[in-house]
Amino acid sequence: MKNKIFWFIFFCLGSLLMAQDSLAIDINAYAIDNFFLFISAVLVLFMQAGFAMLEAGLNSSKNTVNILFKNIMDLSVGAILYYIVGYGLMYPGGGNGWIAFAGFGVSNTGATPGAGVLHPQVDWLFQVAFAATAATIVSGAVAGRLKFGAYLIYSVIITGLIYPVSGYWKWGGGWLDQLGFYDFAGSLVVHAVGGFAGLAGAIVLGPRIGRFRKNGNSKPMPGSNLALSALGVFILWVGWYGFNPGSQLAIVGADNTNAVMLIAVNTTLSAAAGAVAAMLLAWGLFKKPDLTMALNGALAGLVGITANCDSVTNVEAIIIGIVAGFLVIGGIMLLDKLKIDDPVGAWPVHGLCGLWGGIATGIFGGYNLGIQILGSLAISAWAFLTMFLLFSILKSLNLLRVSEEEEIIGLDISEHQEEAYAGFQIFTVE
Amino acid sequence: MKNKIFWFIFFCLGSLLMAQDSLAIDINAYAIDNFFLFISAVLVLFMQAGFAMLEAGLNSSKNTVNILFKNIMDLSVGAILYYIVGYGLMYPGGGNGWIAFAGFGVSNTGATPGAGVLHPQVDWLFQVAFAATAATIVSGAVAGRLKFGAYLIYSVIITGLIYPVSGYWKWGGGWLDQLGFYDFAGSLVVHAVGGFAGLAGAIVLGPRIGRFRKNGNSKPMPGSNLALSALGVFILWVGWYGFNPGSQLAIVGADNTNAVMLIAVNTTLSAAAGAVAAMLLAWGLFKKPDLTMALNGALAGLVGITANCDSVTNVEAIIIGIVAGFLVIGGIMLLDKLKIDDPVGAWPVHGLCGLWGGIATGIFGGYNLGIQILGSLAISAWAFLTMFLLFSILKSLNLLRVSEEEEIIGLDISEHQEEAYAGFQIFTVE
Amino acid sequence: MKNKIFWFIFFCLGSLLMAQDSLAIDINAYAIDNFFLFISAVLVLFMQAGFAMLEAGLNSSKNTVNILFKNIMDLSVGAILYYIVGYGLMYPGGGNGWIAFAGFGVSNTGATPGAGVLHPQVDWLFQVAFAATAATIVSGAVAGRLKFGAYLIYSVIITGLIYPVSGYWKWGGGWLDQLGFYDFAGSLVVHAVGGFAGLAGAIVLGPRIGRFRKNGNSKPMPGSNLALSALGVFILWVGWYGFNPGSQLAIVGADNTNAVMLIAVNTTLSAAAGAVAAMLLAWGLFKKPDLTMALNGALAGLVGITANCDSVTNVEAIIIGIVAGFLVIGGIMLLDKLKIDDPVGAWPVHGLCGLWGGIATGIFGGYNLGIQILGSLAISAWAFLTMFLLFSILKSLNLLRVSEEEEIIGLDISEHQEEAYAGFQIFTVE
Amino acid sequence: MKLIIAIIQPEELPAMKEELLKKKIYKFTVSNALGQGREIPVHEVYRGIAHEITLLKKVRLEIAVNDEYVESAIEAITVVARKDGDRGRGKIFILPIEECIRIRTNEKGSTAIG
Amino acid sequence: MKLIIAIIQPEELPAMKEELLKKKIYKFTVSNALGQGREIPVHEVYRGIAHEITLLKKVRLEIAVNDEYVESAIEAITVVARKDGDRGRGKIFILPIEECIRIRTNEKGSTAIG
Amino acid sequence: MKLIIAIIQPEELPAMKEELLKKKIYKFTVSNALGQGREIPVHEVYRGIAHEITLLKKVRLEIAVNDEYVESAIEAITVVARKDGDRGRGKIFILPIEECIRIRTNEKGSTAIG
Ligand SMILES: Nc1ncnc2c1ncn2[C@@H]1O[C@H](COP(=O)(O)OP(=O)(O)O)[C@@H](O)[C@H]1O
Ligand SMILES: Nc1ncnc2c1ncn2[C@@H]1O[C@H](COP(=O)(O)OP(=O)(O)O)[C@@H](O)[C@H]1O
Ligand SMILES: Nc1ncnc2c1ncn2[C@@H]1O[C@H](COP(=O)(O)OP(=O)(O)O)[C@@H](O)[C@H]1O
Repeated sequence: MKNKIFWFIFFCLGSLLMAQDSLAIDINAYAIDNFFLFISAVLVLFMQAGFAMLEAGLNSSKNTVNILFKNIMDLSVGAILYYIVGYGLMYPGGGNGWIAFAGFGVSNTGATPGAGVLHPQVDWLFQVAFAATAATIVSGAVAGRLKFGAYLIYSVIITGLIYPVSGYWKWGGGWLDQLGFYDFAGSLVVHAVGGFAGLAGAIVLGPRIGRFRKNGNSKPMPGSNLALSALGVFILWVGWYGFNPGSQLAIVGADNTNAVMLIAVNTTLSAAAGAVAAMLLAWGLFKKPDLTMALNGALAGLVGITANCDSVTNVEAIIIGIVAGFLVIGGIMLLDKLKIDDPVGAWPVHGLCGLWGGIATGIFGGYNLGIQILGSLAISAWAFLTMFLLFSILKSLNLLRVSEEEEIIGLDISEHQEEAYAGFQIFTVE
Repeated sequence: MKNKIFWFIFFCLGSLLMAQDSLAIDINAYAIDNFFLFISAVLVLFMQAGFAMLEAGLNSSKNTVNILFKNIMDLSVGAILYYIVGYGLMYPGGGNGWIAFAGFGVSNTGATPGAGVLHPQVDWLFQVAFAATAATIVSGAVAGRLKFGAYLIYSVIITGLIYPVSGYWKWGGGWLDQLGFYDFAGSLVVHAVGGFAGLAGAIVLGPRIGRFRKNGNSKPMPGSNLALSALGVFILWVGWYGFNPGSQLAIVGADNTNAVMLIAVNTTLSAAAGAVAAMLLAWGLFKKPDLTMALNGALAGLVGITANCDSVTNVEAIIIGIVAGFLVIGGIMLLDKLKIDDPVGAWPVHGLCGLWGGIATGIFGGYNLGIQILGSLAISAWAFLTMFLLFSILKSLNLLRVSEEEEIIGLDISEHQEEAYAGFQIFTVE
Repeated sequence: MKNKIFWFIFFCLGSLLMAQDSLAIDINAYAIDNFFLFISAVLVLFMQAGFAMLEAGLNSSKNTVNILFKNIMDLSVGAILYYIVGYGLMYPGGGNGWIAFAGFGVSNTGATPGAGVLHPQVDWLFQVAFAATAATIVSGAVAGRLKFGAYLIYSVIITGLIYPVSGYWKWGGGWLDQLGFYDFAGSLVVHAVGGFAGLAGAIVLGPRIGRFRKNGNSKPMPGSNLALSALGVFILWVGWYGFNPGSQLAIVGADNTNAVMLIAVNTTLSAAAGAVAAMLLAWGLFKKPDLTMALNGALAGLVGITANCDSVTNVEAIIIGIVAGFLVIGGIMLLDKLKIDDPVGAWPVHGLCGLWGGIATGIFGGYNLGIQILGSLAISAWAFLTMFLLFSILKSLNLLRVSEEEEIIGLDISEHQEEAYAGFQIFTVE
Repeated sequence: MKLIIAIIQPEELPAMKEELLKKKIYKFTVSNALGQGREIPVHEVYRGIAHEITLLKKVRLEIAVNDEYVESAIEAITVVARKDGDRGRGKIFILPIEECIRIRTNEKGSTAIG
Repeated sequence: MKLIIAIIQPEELPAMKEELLKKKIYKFTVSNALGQGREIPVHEVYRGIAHEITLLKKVRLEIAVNDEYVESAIEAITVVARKDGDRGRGKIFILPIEECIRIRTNEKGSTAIG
Repeated sequence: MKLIIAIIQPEELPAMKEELLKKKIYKFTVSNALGQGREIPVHEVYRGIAHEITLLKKVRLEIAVNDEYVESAIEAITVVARKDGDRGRGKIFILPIEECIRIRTNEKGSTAIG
């Protein structure tokens, strides 16, 4: 009998140890997954620097302070707004599928540790980085003529309302998600929202003075610092390794680990293919290899692969990138034809290639093409129409565009009384 | 009997396997925690690029080479010095609470693997990144007039002696720690040390020629490249995700994981709130939205939250950021009133908001306010007084400040015979 | 008997649980190691931005677009080529030791999860980042006179053939590996390949017009944006934390964890020592502290430690860095004597200090010095000779160098019809 | 032969250029300058410190013409310049040229100018 | 009417500006230039290669004045310029102006100049 | 005394400088300018939009000399300038100087010029 009791105790201790082990394993997994999402969020936040440099470089030096300022503020204002209401609107946990609200702020209570369990705070961090990305895309499209105050209002609306609502449709479990629409990391939810919002802004604002000549020709307004633009693209490329792989939301578990690695490679290949394709097409069309086109091509490839990076093969990723690289040049030329002035190509890169990403998910990713098209158009239309409305209201209130004189002097002096490159001799004519 | 032996062996094997499992779990945890600290250290080291860009952009183009050079050298000289003596002074493991020394260099022997166990090498890496941060803060405050040699001497002293000693007081287990003073990631230990050392430098050096007019008015000396300054702030913001979350020193264990995530979000919210608050206050005061103020505001929020990011709620983090954003503008105006010339706002950002961070830890974080104030003042005073002494000695030896002519020509030519922007036409007058 | 059956079932369940635990532990380890390599790859890819900024800053403003373009394209073209053939050539898994081919593309099938098991996709990502590094080193050496088309051809050849072949010799298990040659993270395999390829390019191309005067004196051609160069070096320094620590290829397991941390610290110390040594030597030689020399010194230290960062002590790392810092200045002066024009010091940094890294591995790392010298020379010679051939062929086909007029106008206008700094007044004379 | 030096507002250059070409004045040289005049100074605030910039950005136009073109050149410039505001629209100075040489051909005098 | 062209040291501009204003000369145009003179060249070392920069940074001041102001303008400039060192403090050239036009009003002649 | 204003191609400056020094003309002032001439315009394409840059980069050389040096100065410039191509090699204008002052010494007239 003693014997049995001995064994029993022995056993119980063993089980206890085993239970502890299981717990410790879960705790490790919890640490890994949250760490992974945290680092991904940091990489995505770094993209803000990329956008700021890209846009500052592609615009005139007389608007540099303004564009930098818009970039830092859409992040700052966006973070506060997305904290207060945006997150609650985007992830209400249920709702009618169209709009719902979970409440203000973000919880700080972690669930039981385990693989794939995310702390609500890091989830918010990752999500806010995405919201800020969508918001900042617009700053480039409206550069050089939008009032600074109008941009702040826009930032509040997009991160507090417009982005969360369409985000809810898909990522929050709303109607698009229920339909089976797929957008892995946000070709539509993030990039098309930004791109089409920017398009609305560019249209309502009208072109910069002198951008389209009376004789119908268009006049280029060369970027003032392409070194910064190239830096911006490199930073964006790097940041995208948080954007796409991070969207797997977990790395523990062989499936997750494997998926993250495939996503990272697909992202790389599509970006590279986009850059090469855009360079070659531009070379053919304009008889010279054009740097800014190649830079836009890399971004186009990145946007195009965002919706489907987990669902396609490496070779398909290259094809998606090539098409995106072609599309972005077509998009830039189209806007030029339509006399829409989008100084940095925000719509061709994020809007058009965002759409392409959604559709490519239907072509290559194994998702229903019809639903992909429907969802892609729905999100794009939502962003375009609501922002068209917003910018039109601002216009009617005369809050939208600076005066002709202010625009010619440049927004840095007229809006901020500050120059970006003090001391440097700069010709702003021609 | 055979039976029993069989069971016994069976059991032993099981236990062995279990023991192996426990070991493997510990080994995983060890890898995660050390990986976490390593990546955090890399992010903090990246802040060096942020400081370099921020300061280069906020200063005249004729001093750009000099400021870049100071930034690369305080890291390089600092790393060597902190390796040789700094680390041993900061973490002597015991001592009298005021000053002690563990010996030269850093061990390379890892302890038994486990959660929260840090390899001494990665611990040093993380710590040296902090030391380099404290050191580099000063370069902005003394820009445009300090001799390059003097800066090297300063770098040796601060990373080899001053920073480690006050660091020991708190993080090394010295008297402030024993008193119950709290400074989670270094609002005081790092930022106030840098900020007050910079203040001492700015005072002993005196203002740049032409900064304060005879009639008592002050004359701005606009930064030459605000695009780089904005980039610098974005980089610093990103680097802060190593600075604050990394200071948890471990991510394995639900408490650690949860803390890291809360810290990351608090850091974000405070930075955003600081930027918004500084922009709004500057807008109100100066009738224009001022980019450099908003940039300083974001940094102010980051510094303010550094001491208490693990101890406050999200909403409190926003409040701390707002106050920091206000304080930094007040601090800049105060220095201007006092005719102290701190070209980049090193003291308002790191000194004043560092103090604020320490005090906020008493107000919001649940720590004893009296001790927080005492500790904050003690560390600030230590840095200020020792550095005041150092700069005064250098001054009396005529090693401190370049000649008037050299200053007017610019340190790039006079100290380094090299221009930062060769070929560019730059007006350095007015 | 029932008793026994009961115990047996109890046991089996226990074993099952234990087995599950072991599996879960392996899955965690798999996630950690792959995550580690993924982040390391991202850091190495970030180095592309560093090279672009470093080189753009060290060259004339009239060639800025060209150099940025080359940097973005060697990454993009390189990624595609290394995907198609490069990886298969470098890691054929067997072969005759000299050249072999595993097939096109990269597998997407993960092996059984476990510590140290790498998913083939992340392995490729890490490797392609290295290939792109080797490729991009050359762009600086041939700056200002190489035709853009020639650079694209070069990019195809180096990432598709030259780099993979010598990479196979060592890292793919080829003849150098079998000999016992050691090159931990690629002082030779990566840096010397790039550096010697660059040297070949610089020699075949000849110097830029005006670089060496008829009277035998050499004329400096100052860099146009040293702020970007300094930024580039900071970025490279940070990226190196992916390059060297990542080359451990795993972080799980106490040995791996410990190694990664030692590597990170050695990397830091060598970089710092290189910067300090180069600054001091330049100060002594040229009577002034020279920023670009200190920047090159930091890089020299990083290159020198790359081959042996896991095999030397901290103090040895400092020594290796000091020697590298001296060597890089010697190398720059040597090229100047030999009238070889390498605008950014690609050979002194990556070629010469790459060699030094290989040899230092023999001196300090405990490897056979003779074999280290042999291997170092073999790889360097391979890169130099093949690239000399390639550039010579391009020269004979008149595809290599732009016309004199194009060079004087600058490659930005003549090759890309685009300026980097539109609006800025720039004097390109003198 | 006269050298016409006009200090103008930068934003007016493109229109003046077109006007000059219309008047068959095809050649001129442009440089940038800062002008101290009696214009309303530009008000800047940098880090809380207000300051007035009285040296404002200008473009300096140099046109060498034969005497009979002087009037057309002046007209081309003045016709474009905005006349509103009460200050800062710039000046034209006319200086005598004694000789003009076309570097390419060594041609001299009034045929070299155009 | 005269055009005074002064090549001066950049750092002396602010003081000269004040001096000119004191002498009721309110209008002038400034541009930057590089001067080859006989000053001690600036010695630079770039990546180990020493070179001398003989084209030094200068400021070019253009002041159009009526004849009676010429002396005051010269004085304002010369009084400020440092006289130490033995080289490189610059030159003043005085050229005749035949006509001056205020663009805004088409005013001509000596009333247009100020 | 004459003021020689030459608008030249930027890349020809170094050679002209040497030539001037050879001819004992040691002092001159250089600034950068954009020239509208009849040269073949530079063709740029920016983001798919072609445009022609007709304002091309030039260097503006100012040399004040005593009358006897005018010929040597012209020669130094014209001898260096490339003569191929059919356009765009620049112009030289010669203006009278009424007075010249060396700021450092207040020296005036023809001795002040060199
Ligand atoms: N006497 C002058 N000498 C040199 N430059 C002048 C002179 N008068 C005007 N200018 C230039 O013309 C610009 C505009 O002159 P201003 O007198 O303000 O215009 P307005 O005559 O329309 O009031 C000035 O900024 C300055 O550059
Ligand atoms: N003859 C000249 N023609 C044109 N510019 C001149 C002439 N003489 C001097 N300068 C300008 O004045 C600057 C200073 O001249 P310099 O002769 O060195 O001064 P100093 O007469 O005091 O020795 C020169 O750098 C140049 O820009
Ligand atoms: N009449 C002029 N007035 C002012 N600048 C002129 C004049 N003629 C030529 N230039 C300057 O000289 C440059 C070259 O002139 P251009 O007439 O094209 O040369 P070429 O006489 O060899 O054809 C022009 O770009 C312009 O800067």
